Formats: sequence, structure tokens, C-alpha cells
Amino acid sequence: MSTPAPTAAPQPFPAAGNISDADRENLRRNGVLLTSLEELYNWGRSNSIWPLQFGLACCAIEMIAAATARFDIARFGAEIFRPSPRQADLMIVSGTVTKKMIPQVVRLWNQMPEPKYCIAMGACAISGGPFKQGYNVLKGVDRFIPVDIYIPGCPPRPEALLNGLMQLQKKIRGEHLTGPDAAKHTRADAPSEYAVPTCGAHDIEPTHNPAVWTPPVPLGRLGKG
Amino acid sequence: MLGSGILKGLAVTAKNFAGSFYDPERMATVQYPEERAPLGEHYRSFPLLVCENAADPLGTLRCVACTICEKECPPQCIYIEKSKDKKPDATGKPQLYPVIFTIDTAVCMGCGICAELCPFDSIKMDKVFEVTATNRFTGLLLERDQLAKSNAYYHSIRPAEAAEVDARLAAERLAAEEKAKAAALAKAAAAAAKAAAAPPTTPPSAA
Amino acid sequence: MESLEQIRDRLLARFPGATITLVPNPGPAAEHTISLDNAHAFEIARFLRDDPALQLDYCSNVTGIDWPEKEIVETKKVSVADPAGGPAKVVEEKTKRIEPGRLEAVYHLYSMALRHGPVIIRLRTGNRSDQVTVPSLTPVWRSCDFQEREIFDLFGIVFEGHPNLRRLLMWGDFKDHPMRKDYVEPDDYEWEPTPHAEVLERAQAHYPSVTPGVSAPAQVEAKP
Amino acid sequence: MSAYAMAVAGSEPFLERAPLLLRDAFVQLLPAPTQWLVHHLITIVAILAVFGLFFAFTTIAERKLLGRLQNRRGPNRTGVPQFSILPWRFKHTLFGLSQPFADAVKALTKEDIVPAAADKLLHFLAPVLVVAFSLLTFAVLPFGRNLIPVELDSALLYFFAAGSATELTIFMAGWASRNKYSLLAAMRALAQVISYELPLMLSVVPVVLVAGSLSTREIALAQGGWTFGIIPHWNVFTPWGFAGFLLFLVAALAESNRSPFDLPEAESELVAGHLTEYSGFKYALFFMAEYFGLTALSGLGITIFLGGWQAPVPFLGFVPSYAWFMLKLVGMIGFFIWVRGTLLRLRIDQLTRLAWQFIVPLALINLLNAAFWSLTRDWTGALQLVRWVISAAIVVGPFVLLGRKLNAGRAPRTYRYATS
Amino acid sequence: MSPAAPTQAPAPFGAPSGPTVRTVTDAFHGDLLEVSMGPQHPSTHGVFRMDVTLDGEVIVKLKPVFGYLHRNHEKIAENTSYLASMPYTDRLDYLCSMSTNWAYALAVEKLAGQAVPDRAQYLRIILAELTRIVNHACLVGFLFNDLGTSFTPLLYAFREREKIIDLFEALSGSRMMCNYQRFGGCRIDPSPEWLAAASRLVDNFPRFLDEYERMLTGNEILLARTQGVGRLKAANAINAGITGPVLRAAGVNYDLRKVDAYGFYSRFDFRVPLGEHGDTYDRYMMRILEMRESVKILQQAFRDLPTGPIMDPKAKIRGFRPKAGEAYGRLESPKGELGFYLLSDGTPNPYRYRVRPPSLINLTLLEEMCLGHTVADAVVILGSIDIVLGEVDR
Amino acid sequence: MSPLQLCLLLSSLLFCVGLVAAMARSNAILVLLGVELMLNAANINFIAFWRYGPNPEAGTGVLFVLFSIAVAAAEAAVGLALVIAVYRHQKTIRLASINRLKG
Amino acid sequence: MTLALILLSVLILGSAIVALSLRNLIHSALLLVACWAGIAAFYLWAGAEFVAFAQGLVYVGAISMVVLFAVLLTRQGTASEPLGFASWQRFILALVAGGGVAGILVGAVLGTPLTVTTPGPVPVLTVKQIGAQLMGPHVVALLVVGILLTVSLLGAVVLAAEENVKSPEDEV
Repeated sequence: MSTPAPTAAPQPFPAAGNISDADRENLRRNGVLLTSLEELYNWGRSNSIWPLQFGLACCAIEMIAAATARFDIARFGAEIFRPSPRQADLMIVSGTVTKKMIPQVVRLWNQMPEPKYCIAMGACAISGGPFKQGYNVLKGVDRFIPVDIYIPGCPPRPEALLNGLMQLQKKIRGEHLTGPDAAKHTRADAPSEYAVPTCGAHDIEPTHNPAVWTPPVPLGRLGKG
Repeated sequence: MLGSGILKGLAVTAKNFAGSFYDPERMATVQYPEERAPLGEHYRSFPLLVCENAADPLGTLRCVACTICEKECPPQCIYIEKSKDKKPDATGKPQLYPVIFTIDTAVCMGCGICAELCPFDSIKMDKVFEVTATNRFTGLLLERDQLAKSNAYYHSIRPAEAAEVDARLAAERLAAEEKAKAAALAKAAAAAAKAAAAPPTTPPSAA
Repeated sequence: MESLEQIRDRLLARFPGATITLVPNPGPAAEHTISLDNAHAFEIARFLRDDPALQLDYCSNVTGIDWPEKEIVETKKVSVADPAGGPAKVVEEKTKRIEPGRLEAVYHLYSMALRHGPVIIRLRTGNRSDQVTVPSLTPVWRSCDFQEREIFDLFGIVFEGHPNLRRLLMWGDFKDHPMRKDYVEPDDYEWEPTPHAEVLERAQAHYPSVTPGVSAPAQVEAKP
Repeated sequence: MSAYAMAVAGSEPFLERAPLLLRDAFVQLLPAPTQWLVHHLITIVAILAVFGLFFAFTTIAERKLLGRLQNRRGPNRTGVPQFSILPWRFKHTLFGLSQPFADAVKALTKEDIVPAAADKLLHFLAPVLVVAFSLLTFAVLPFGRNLIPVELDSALLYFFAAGSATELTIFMAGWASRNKYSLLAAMRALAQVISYELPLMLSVVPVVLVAGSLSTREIALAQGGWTFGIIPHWNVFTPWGFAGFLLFLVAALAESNRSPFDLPEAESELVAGHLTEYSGFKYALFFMAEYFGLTALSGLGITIFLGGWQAPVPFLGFVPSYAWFMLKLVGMIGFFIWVRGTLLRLRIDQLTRLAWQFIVPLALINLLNAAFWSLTRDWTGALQLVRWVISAAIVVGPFVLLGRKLNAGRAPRTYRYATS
Repeated sequence: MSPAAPTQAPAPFGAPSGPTVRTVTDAFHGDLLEVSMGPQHPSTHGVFRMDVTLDGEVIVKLKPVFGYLHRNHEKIAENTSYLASMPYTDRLDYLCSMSTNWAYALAVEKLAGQAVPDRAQYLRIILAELTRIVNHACLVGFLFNDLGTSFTPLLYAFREREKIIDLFEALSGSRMMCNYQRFGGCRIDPSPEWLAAASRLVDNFPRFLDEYERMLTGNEILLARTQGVGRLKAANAINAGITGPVLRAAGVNYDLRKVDAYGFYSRFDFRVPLGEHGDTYDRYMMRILEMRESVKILQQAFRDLPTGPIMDPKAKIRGFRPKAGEAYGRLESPKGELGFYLLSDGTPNPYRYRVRPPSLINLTLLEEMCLGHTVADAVVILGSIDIVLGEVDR
Repeated sequence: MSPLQLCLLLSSLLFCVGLVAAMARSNAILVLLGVELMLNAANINFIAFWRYGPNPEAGTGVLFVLFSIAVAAAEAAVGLALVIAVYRHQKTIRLASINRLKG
Repeated sequence: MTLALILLSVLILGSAIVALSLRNLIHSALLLVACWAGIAAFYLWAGAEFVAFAQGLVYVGAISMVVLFAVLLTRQGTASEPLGFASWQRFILALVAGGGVAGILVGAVLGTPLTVTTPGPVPVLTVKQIGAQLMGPHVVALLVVGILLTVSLLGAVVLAAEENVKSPEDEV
């Protein structure tokens, strides 16, 4: 496309190629060996992202389409859709997460071994999307599990999923093993198990996990009719 | 005989295997980031706001904050606040304009109803689909200045439709100008007639 | 196929005690309906299925409809004799009538054998709170199974005689019937970034802690 | 004079002797008492290195081949890690051939989860033992004219004894996970091994009968030579050998749990079967063992039916024997991948029925056939033709009959149409 | 038999805590194993769940559990305008949005008494039949995945699907969520190039079908896995309201394209294939044969496509407000009878909006079809029914 | 102690382990396994005497073990089939509870 | 050599004792596999290669599977019944009897003067020789074993086969 969307929100992922100041700093801090090890580690992980074979709704079809001949997610080494969460590295939440389903989703997420990543694919997974007015629809999967990459669209094209996967690879390549900005899975204080909500009498309880998600301050436009 | 069906199946896959090396019909992969399949003529991803002038996108928005799209949007992902004052629009007519125009792409379902119903040809569907974000509140909430795209850009993504819109707008503008001219002429004529008939005592109410 | 009137007459002849009324459909589709009373509905349904002239062997669609209690204002023009003895004056008299609420189940029946249809039947409950029972037609048409369960789930109609009347779509501990018109949705609305006022108010009621300075309105609505 | 001594003495081409010479040169450097140990260690390390690499490239080959079968490209952009200390960047993607190494790095560093309810000891032992058992079978395969790790008189018996133990580990994995799907997979694995151990052995017995030996080395040697200088004397080029080879292929697919017999790991039914609760490196070990098992069975098939390390045509005899073996191995693995890309899975009862009602009877008949073949060894000329015809008839007839019985009542159907 | 806890869904993979293997005894069977297949399971085609009780591998009890994708489509539609529900219908049966669109438009047109121009009717038939081809081809692919192929038939089907999806995208602007039909016509008139491309694709499609069938139909393993598996008797199927290819596989001649002759189907010459045994193989073959018939319909439609407007000039897009009344419109979607029941009270929003989902009702007899078969068969039987969860749970 | 004696000791102790298990355990399968162990102990004897016997070339010990293994396999197959058959009718594999043998 | 034998003996006896005293049947069966593998190793030690592999094949490859299958099939029986020893009295009785037998045997072994005290060279017995022996002097035994195996196979099938349940595929 001629112009990139302004929403792409260029994230400061350090590129693997050019040695940036941050890399130099990292080198100085960690020493050559650890940095090289880190790069090897990140290279391996970023090139071997096995998604969980887990489809929720419409977006799952586009996710399957991304694995088919035309788009071929295999080129990125990510075609091994594992049916068991124990062997998966990436959870693509593809579709509407309902309140009845979210306990299972969180449980699946808990069953995945670290390091694990989550892509919220499509409007429904991000925010409830078109169905956010529904009483049984969760308004965004990030209320309960941490999401690394959001891909909007309803559903996003398979190319958009590939693009999201590449963004995730970039993010993985920029992760550090030590230091203040160490990756989440290397820190002991980061949660590895997330609270599983229960289905209550009127709603799920709780409605969000405060450890994962806090509602942002609203824009303050109260008063419009 | 037992096994003949299996052998036939093996033959078909073998054919596909061989075909994947020389037959573009069979080798279907488009290697995405480097190669791209052309998007469909009417492909739509997220809405954009057309402005006349890329240099001053917010000043030349076609949008007049009529809030039809806000009301008709099925998932309610558009938020508009009207201005208090009026600014001349593309045709020079003073119009309201949106002070705030927000579209949440995290909610948008890309149905295109807003573009279909917009009477001012202001909201149109973009073709950009490579959108990712790491935060849905800062990354996917599009404000007025992010939504505004120039008419030239609109021409670049949908030439036929944009040309049609331009022609229609030009015709409307022409009609409006003519109307204004005619009105001015009529006014002048009337004034002249009035002036001719009697010295004016009251200011013309037709103004 | 016979007309609906003929069917009604035949049913009345066959089931003398039953209340069978025609409900007209004013729209262009003109798919009129027979309304059955609960006591005879099951027998009538079986008759409709087995009658050789009708053979309505296929129940396509089962729908629940909620008619909440509604205040109907009827204006009637009444000529009031002028006490002064003048000509009678036409006065609009307003009478308020409260139409009782009820729940309804609508069945669309077709015949696969004779390829005709639809014959639409309606079952009504007494009210929306304690008399919510209608007979289940699942023993007659197996296809009502999931659909009646769904209506039980979403509208709260209890189908008597249903072999397995459990919630279908919502989880078992769920208490409400969300498709009723007066259902209040859980107030976990996402307001960001669609701050339409009512949404925002509810959201602020839900998360008072993150909107300092804005007084949280009282709990918007008590949950049913 | 033993083959080994002959080889070292130099009566064979240099390339043929090269691995042995290399080993001996190294062994000579060490003090005499440790030489026997180092001798064997080198063999072990060589097998691990060669077949470890072979495993890596089998996985990438499988992914790429399956991709091509499905009209897509498969992994092709892994490249090499970009180390920031290096002054240059190697940008080439290496056609994705480094993909298995990325997978290995990931699998090694992945969190290892043991379910709380699992039988911890067995859960740990299963992946370790499965690799150990599947590696044991490599000991008796003749990879080349002189490259046979352990020369055993009863090598085939050893092979099957070691091979059958892998299914036991699958059972252990499935049972120890305390997961319903895994338990079902464990039951399936047991049923499968009970059904297919016998057919596998029975399909090999004719070769033993004709070769008169259980030694893999002698079986491979016996297949040397060419008829008319073109047709090699491989067992597969005889009627009984061909039938035996087909039976062996089916049984080998079943024994190594490959599609269409991948019932314990049936993805669409049992999620991941016995592997459901395994993550990280333990899962990788199972994966590895599956491919080792497949490679070993392919090696066995090559040894007993496809002439082992023998060259297919005389004028290519200068190519070293181990190269031929590896080439055939690649071919066999390719065939298995092709089958996997095409066929669908059997059901467990059909699997056992196929074994007991089809493969076992056919294998027994084939045994008779081989007996006939070895009894008529001295038929020549026109009688040779008669021998071929009779031998072919002995297998084809029962094949058709049994196949018809197995498939009784099932055929593609024709359908009626309604026009109104 | 111990009652299954209906409220809290057990973990799909046997939660780490608590006993996983529960032994249940009743008078007739040995040890029974209760397995909860789904909502995350590779073969439940989404978030469907089956609570299965097994004796060995044989199913003795099977209870479907729904609602994991219940996204309140009907409630949302009752709170919004008629037009705004159109994009939501795309997401009901997300594999065949074109026919779902049409079904909704059909019901609204019936409700409002709206006429549809000829060209639009032809276009609708073209798009619906293309959708049928897409759906059936993908279904066969998914079915074979359940049968244990390594994705190959699915990927061949998706290769062809992409070609048709490209057409949809060029016409309607979206690959899956077409939002193309309007009350009283269609949204965009296809260009002659589009029609030529579509016609070419349809002419080439039988070649792909032949190859597909050569690969699959005669396969002995397929015959063994599907013939005689999951039998459905015609009388039961009718009583359970089962429709579509599943019903016709049981030998009942009931195709709404013939029965209702909605749209212009009465102008087309096509046949309805009928099965005999009602087993999984028949259901599979119904799809293959229907694809061939669809190709015939499409060829006729491209030949006879009239010119003219695609939208009724009297149709109103904004502020659409049908008169009070009710209507039930139905058509033959690829999965069966898809119906929309609409009740209008004269306001811009429908008072009652109801979808009659074929996927849900076709599942009514799932337990009966699966009893006595193994887990592997249950997966295949479910696959052969062809459900899509967006429609089952709405 | 000579290796032969060691072998014989191993064999006799193994035999006794099997014997104790066969006598003391209540589970039919374990009893069967105890019997299998006793057979194995006998096989060890055969091999030991073949190895240290006067005439190893005859291979009689080896042949006996082969036959014994075959018999043991047959025994295991039939025994376990019996256990399964009994279990199917009586829902138990406790030997003490299997006190009547008619279906 | 002797050291290896002692280690093997410890392995065999240890695994056998532990296996037969465990409550968990699956663990018992798997430990017995270790025991059988140990016995196979003993055969290898003794130079009876062929027998060792046959032991591995039959015990590790086949009998263990059948045992595990039986354990799994009778899962409920093992879950609901006490798995331990039949009773303390029986256990003590068995221990006494076993100990007595062990004492007698050990005494006999230790007390008997054996002619062989130093191990000779490992006798070479090729597969060909075994085959010749089997087909020559022992052919009758071979035939009998063959018949026995066939009969036991059939018997096992008959015993374990369920009453003929009609499969749903067969009905029309």
C-alpha cells in the first residue's frame, strides 16, 4: 500500500541487523557472550512460532486461510498448528470470545508453557468488536490474558495476520534475557498462571483481571447527547 | 482391486507435487511481504475521511458532521462532536465541521455502511489492511487528523469511484454556482426592478 | 392446501372444547396464524402432523416472542350531549388500559410429504412471571428440541413435557432471560473509545475508581 | 579374512574405506587398553551425529515436501541468526534449511510442564527411553559394505526385540500423563503394536528363508549381482519379494505410527494423543524418536528388500556403498512423506482387522511363495519364466480374494437424482 | 451414571488437578470413560463441545453443549435498524455470507413487500451458487482433515476457494463478510470483466472437481471409514427437522430451490441428488454432486443474465421502516434451510428477529447417529453434518 | 563362590519371589506374573547349566529355554484372556472373590 | 565377569521384589519389564545371544503388552478392589513357605559339590546350529510347541472375545 496506516504505531523494536546504541549499551552491560546467546535464543524462538490450533469464530477461517497455499504461513516456520497447548508458543485468539468461553481460554493460556505470546486477531478478540453490545460477549480478551499484538479488521486479511506475525517476530528478536527490560517470561515476579473467571448468576466474575488490565482514563466527553 | 483408489490418490498428489515446480496454476503461494496479490477493485478495510487538500487536511474536510454515519454504524464505532461555528466547505457554503471525529478500528467491522450512506462523499473505505498495534487504546483509536486523507490518495486507491464522485461534486458545485449566480442575478434584477419601481425603504428581505 | 379458516374449522370440529383463534398478519406477507390454547395444543399438534390432508411432518422454526406489559391509550370519540341543550359535542375520551404481558411461542410447520406450508401456530403463556408454562411439542416434532430449550433459556418459557429442558446457550448458573425486552445487560460496557453518553455513564458506574472527579451515578439499574 | 580386515588392507576403493581408516587413525592415537572403548564410542558418536543431522533434515524435508504436495512453499526464510558483534550480516535465508535448528533452540528453551496429577517418574522416563530404544535398532543396520556397528548372528531378532520396546514407552507416556486423550492413545498404541509386530516379522521371514540367515549383513550381501547386467538381484525384484516389500511397508508404517496409521497421535480425534501433556524438549524427544524409528525401519526395509548398500547398476559401483544406502534412505523417507500427504487415517478396529485378516494371511502365503522360490532355484531358461508366473500367481490370487473380502460391501456408489 | 456437572465446563485437557479418569459403572457396560471433547478440540469445527461417554472407544452417550460462541446476534438485531443487521448476517455462517445475506434480504423483502429486479435475482443466484461451491469444497476438505489427512484436500479446496473469494472481494469489497445484498436488490453491479472471470472460473471448476474426486472418492480407506457410519433414517431426519444435504443423503427429496422456487430458481434446469443409505459417505457424495449441479446452474445463469438495474428504484436504504406484520423467509443455504423470522411493529428496528439456523437443528440427531460408533467416527459424523458455530450459537 | 553357583542362587531366589507373589497377592494378574517369574527362574537354570555344563555345543539348554519361552507366552496369553473373561462377568479380578466359575 | 553377574542379579531380584509388592499394577508391570530385560541381559552375559533376543522379543515386546492391556481392560476391578496382599495371614504363610523353599534351594545349591568351578570359554552356538537342532533332534517338540501356540492363541481369542455385539455398521 502506498502509505502505511498511521495506526501501525511503530514500536521501537531494535532491528537485528544494525547495531544500535541500545545494542551497544546492551553489549557493554551483558558482555558479548550473553548478547550473542540472547540473539541466538531470540532467533530460534522467532523463527519457530507454533500457534495453538484454536479457532473461535470467523477469524479462524482467515487463520486457516493464512496456512493455506496462497498465503502459506509455513514460510515463517509457523505452520505447525499444535492441537495441544503444551506444545504451542502462540495463541491466536481468532474470533469472538464469549463469557461462556473465557474460562476455557484462560485455562488454555495457563496450560501453555513459557515463553508464550498472544495475538488478538480481529475486532471481536480485541474489544468485542461488532458484538460488543452483546450480553454474552467479552469486551476484549486482554481483560484476562496479556495480548502482545492486536490485529484489527473483521476479519483481518490473511496477509494482515502474516504482518502481525512478522511484528511478533520482531518483538521477540528485541527481547532481552536480563536487565530492567527483560522479557516477561524471564522474570520471576511475572505471573505464570492467570486467574480463571467463573460464570456467575448474571455475568462472569470478576469482569476483568486487575492484574492484567486496567481500564484507561476515559476521554472525558461526558455530556454529549 | 484393493489399493487402486489409494494409488490414484497418490498419483494426484504426485501430480500436484510436480506441478508445484512449473505450473503457476498449482503453485499458489504469493510470498507476502515481497509479493502481493492485487486487492479487489472494491476492497474495503477501514474508513477514512476525504479532504480536498493534502496540505490542509483538517481545513478542507468534506465532512459536515451530520452524524448520519455515527447513527447508522452497526457496531457504533464512530464518535463525532459537531463544531459550534461554521466554516466554508468545499463548495464554499458555510457548514458545520467535526471538532472530534473518532473511529475505533478495534471495533470497526469494515461493513462500509458509513461510506454507503454518507451524503457528502466524505467518509470512504480505505484499502490499508496492514495494521497492527501493541496497545489497543493508543494504537487503534483513530482521531480526525489520522483519518483525513487527501482526495488524491482516494483517487490512487479507487480511481473509478473517485472520478465519479469528483464529477458529481463538480456538477453539484457548478449547479450551486449557477444557482448562486442565478440568485445573484435575480437579486440584482429584483433590486434593479425595485430600485426602478420605488426607492427602497426597507432592506430586501430576500437576502 | 386448505386455507387457515378451513383448518381452524376442522380443528374446532375435532376438538370441541379447544379455543382456537385466528391471528391476522397485517403485513404484506399475510402469513396468518392460529393461536391454540395450552390445554389442547399437544393433541392438536399431533393431529396436524398425522392428518392425511395436512401431514405437517416438519416443524421448521420455533420462535419465542416477549410481549411486555404495555399501557395502551385508546382514544374514543364520544358525543357528549351538551347539558346546556346545544348540539352534542364530540369529545375525545381517553381510556387507559393495561395490556397484560405475555410470552409467546410461534411454530412454523411445513409438510415435506405434500410440500406445502407454512401453517403457523402460536402458544401463549398466562403472564411473564409465574404462569410461563406451555406444552412442549418436542414429542411431536423432534426438531423443537433445541429450539424450545433455546426459548426456555432466552425467554424463560417453560415447556412442559420437554425431555431435557436445560439452558442451551447460556451457562447453567445464569439466572436471567436475556431476550426479554426488560432484560438489563451487565454493566461491563466498554466505553473507550465510543463515549456515547449512556455508555459512559454506565461505565463510570462500573469503574468509579478510574474516573476521579466524576461522581459515579447511583447504580444505574438494579439487576433483575 | 574378515571383511573388515579386507577393507583395511585396501582391496577396496579408497572412498569405501575412508570412514574406517579415519576411525582407525584416531583409535591408534590412544593407549591400547582404551582402544576398544574408543572404537565403539566413535561408532556411537558417528551414528548420533549422522542420524541426528539426518533427523533435522528429515523434519525440514517433510515440511517442505508436504508443502510442495499441497502447492505451497514450506519454510523458506529462517536464515541464520544475526549476531550484533559480527561486523557483517549474512542475509541469505538458506532456503529455510536452518529451520530445524531454530526449532531445536526453541524446544530446548521452552518451559517444561509436568501436570500435577501425572506420574512424575514415568512421565520423565518415557521420552528418555523412547529415544534410547529407537537408537538401539541402528546397531545392526549395515550402512555400507563395511559400516555395520555390531555384527550379530541374529541381528533381525535383535532389531525386532529392540524396536518393540518403543511402543512400551508410548504406553508409558500416555498412561503417565493422566489425561483421557493420552490414555486412549496408550490403549491404541498397545492394540497397534500387538497387531502389527507379527505382520512386520512375518513379512521379513521370507527373506530369512531365502537368504538362510538372520544376519543383516549376509542378507545385504546375498542381494549382490545383476541379471543381464541391469536388473539387480534385490529381493524386491522377485514376486515374493515385491509382495513382502509391500506388506513390510504397510507394517512399517503401522509400527512407526505414521499416517495412515498414526492412531496414537490422531490429531483430529485425540488432540495429540500420548503427547498431549508433553512440552518443550520432552516433546522434541518424542518427535526425534518417531523419526529415528522411521529411519531405522526404512533402513531395515532397504537392507532386506532393496539390496542394502548395493548399487543399482554395475557401472555406478564406484560410488561408495554408504552413499547408496543414504540415497535409498532418502527415497524411502520421501515415500513415507508422500503417503502421509495423501492418505487418511484408519480406525482402530479396521487397523487390527487389516492386520489379522489381510496382512498376516498374505504374509504366510508369501512365506510359502518364498519357499517355492528357494526350492526352484535351479529352474532356468523357460522354466525361469514359469517360476515367475507361478510365484506371482501365488501372491496375486490371495491378494485379490482377501482384498475383496476385506472391502466387502464397500464400493463407490451411483446416485439417483430428482428433477422436481 | 454419575451426573455430569453441567455448570462448570471441565478443562478441555483434563485439568491438572483432580482425577482425570472417572470410572462409571452401570448395569450394562463395563468401565466408562467420560471425555469432554471441546470447546477447544481440533475437530469440533470451532467451539462446539461434546460430552462423550466411552466404553473403550465406543460411544455410549453423547451430549452436545452449545453456547460458546453465543454472541447475541438476535438481541443486537432487535436494538438496531434493519439495514445494520445485514453485516451481522455475514457473521452468522461465515463461510457463506452471500447466501445468508440473501436469506435475510428475502425475509425483509417478504415483510415489506419489496420487489427485486431481474438482474439482481440472477446475481443472487450466481453468488449463492458460488457460495455453495465454496462451502461444499471447504467442507469436504475439513471432513478429510477429520478423517486424518495431513491437510492436503483442505489445502486444495482452499486453493480453489481463494479464486472464488477473490471474485467476492472484487465485487463486494470483502473476502468473507460481503454485506452485498440490500432490500430490493444488490449493492454493486458487477463489471463485464468480473462476469467473464467468474464464468471462466466456473467453466474450469469441473476439472478441479474431477481431480479432487480422483484423489478421494475411490480411496479404500475412505470407503471403510465412511460407508455405513452414522446412518440416518429418512423418517427420523424429517421429524428432527434436518435439512439440506444431510436430509437428501437420507433419501428425502426436499430442496427449497425446487419446493419454494424462490428467486428465479424455477427458471433453471438442475437436478437434486439423493442418497440411499444416509451414511457419512452419502453425505460426502451429496456435496460433490451438488457442486456439479451448481456449476450447471451457474453456467445457465451466466448465459441468461439480463441487463437492467440491480436495485428496485423504490427501495429505501436509509430509514427503512416496514409496516407492522410478520414474515418468515427461508432459502436453501449450503447447510440446509436457513430462515429468518421477522416481526415488525412499524418502527425502524425489528420487534423480533430470529434466525432459524440449519447447523443447530441438524445437530439434533447427532447422538443417535454416533451411538455405537467410536470416537474417531463421531468426529467424522460431526464433520459430515457440516456445522458452523457462528450459526449454531448465533 | 563360582559363577554357576551364583546363577543357581539367582534362579532359586527369583523362583521364591515368584512363589511368594503367587501365593500372597490377591490380584489375578499379579499371581500370573508371579508364575511367569518362576518360569523365568527355571530358564536361568537351563542357561546356567548349558553355559557351565559339559557339552555346550549340543545347545540343549538353549533349546529348552526357547521352548519354555514359547510355553510361557502361551500361558500368559491364555491366562490373561481368562482374567479378562472372568472380569467381564464378575467385575473383579480378586482371586478370593472368583469363587464360582459359571457365567 | 562375576561382578557383572552380581549386579545383574541385584537388578533382577530387586525389580522383581519391588514389582510384586507394589500396589500400582501398571508400575508392577513396567518394573517386571525391567526384570525381564535384566534376565535377557543375563542370557547375553551367559553367551546365549539368540535366547536373549528371543526373551526380549517375547517378554518385553509381547507379554508385557498383553499384561498392560489386561490391566487397563480391568481398570475398574483394580480401582475398586483392595490391591494389596490377600491377607496378612496369607502373606506370612507365603513368606514362610517361600522362605522355606528358598532355604532348601540355597542350601542345596551351596551344599552340592559342582564339577565346574571356573568358567570355560563362552560356547559358540550360531543361529544355524540352533536351527539345525530345532529341525533335527527336536522337531517333535517344535511341532508340539507350534500346536500349543496355535491352540492357546485360538483359546485366548475365544475367551477374550465379547459376546457377538452387532456393530451399527452392519444393520441396514
